Amino acid sequence: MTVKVLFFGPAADAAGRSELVLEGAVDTDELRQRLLGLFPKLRQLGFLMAVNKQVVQEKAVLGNQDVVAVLPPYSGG
Amino acid sequence: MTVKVLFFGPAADAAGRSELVLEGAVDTDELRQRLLGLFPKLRQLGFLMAVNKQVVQEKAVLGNQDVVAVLPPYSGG
Amino acid sequence: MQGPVSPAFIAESIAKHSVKTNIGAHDIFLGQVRNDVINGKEVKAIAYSAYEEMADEAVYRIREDAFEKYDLTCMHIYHSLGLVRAGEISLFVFVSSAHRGAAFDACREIVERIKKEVPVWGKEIFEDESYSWKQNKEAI
Amino acid sequence: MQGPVSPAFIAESIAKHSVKTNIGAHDIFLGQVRNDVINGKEVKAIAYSAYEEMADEAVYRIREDAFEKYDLTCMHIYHSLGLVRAGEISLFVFVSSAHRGAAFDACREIVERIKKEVPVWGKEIFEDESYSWKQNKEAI
Repeated sequence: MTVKVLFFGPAADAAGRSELVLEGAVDTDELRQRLLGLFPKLRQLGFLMAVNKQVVQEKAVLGNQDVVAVLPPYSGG
Repeated sequence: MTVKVLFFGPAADAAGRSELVLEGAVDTDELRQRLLGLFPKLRQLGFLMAVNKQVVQEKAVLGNQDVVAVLPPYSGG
Repeated sequence: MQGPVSPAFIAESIAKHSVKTNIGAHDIFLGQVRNDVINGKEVKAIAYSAYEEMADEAVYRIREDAFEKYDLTCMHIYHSLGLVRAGEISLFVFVSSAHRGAAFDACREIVERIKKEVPVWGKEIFEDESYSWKQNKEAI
Repeated sequence: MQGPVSPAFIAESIAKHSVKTNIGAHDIFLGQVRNDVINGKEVKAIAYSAYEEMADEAVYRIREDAFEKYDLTCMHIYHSLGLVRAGEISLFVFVSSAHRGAAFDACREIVERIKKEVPVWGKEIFEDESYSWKQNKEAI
């Protein structure tokens, strides 16, 4: 099972990339921990995650081919 | 002692003129009564008066050469 | 100003503010003449008249009060006099500030005060050239 | 849209509304890039990026909600992507209604929601080409 992770704005800076394919993440809590381990700079940034363009506030189970976006605080306008 | 009366908007229609010079009006209450007598159509209109460009809400004494404006409800914008 | 406020004039006003780089927010209100139907007849234009000297003073006071009350960078107020056709713009209020709260608050307050305090009258002219005097919802 | 919102584009948008003669009020919000000084360095431009598909959905939802909640005639929302220099316009919200209350209320609410709900990020670029990420006052 793979998910595709997209990094935006300052999160792309912190991860040094704009996307990443990961294997075996079962839910968003576990994915968050793996991302923080891989890219410690994400810690100070703070971010929400969107699964298939829907922001998830609580733990969500991930499915194969899901697209997970790492969304630091927005700063449009 | 004379005052100059200016009529604006629908008040000019009601009075059939845009200005008028009147003799002997001592205060705005008396002037209002004379204007209503001269131009009965002003009655249904309702209006404020401004003496020398200052709106007067209560009775004001008039001086020679004062300019009194008859101001129906504004409808700008 | 005489006649309607043109979109080109509004664009020029906006463009002039690009040198003021301390501005972060503009709020612009535009009043447009509606083709209201009154007693079965459609408004095709409004002819505005004013007690001009007193109107200038009223606008000046509204400006001063807004600058006093809100943290604004600049402000421009234009009201048409003379004929403005349905679909054309008769009022242009342009308020700029560093942050959006002040621009929003001030713009709205200025528009409300203009309607209440500035001696301007609109004569609604119908297709058959007859007319009636416009009545604002919040009259004196 | 790519790059800044031009005053000419705003003028065209306004002009297009003259055929909609049931409109009485427009409220236009413009966000302009400020030359803020951050740690002693002056912002000369902001480069905007977005999660575009999600941003489109968020803007669509904001539009629908506003039409549902307020009595509006029309509404247009444009946010710049890419480089916008200090003094240029990056956000254009244009709300029209028969009466001014709805346009004012809706425009302000839409701007607040855009800032909160639309996944856009601004990278503030300084004179020496270094940068920092913009932080909105009301972040998530």
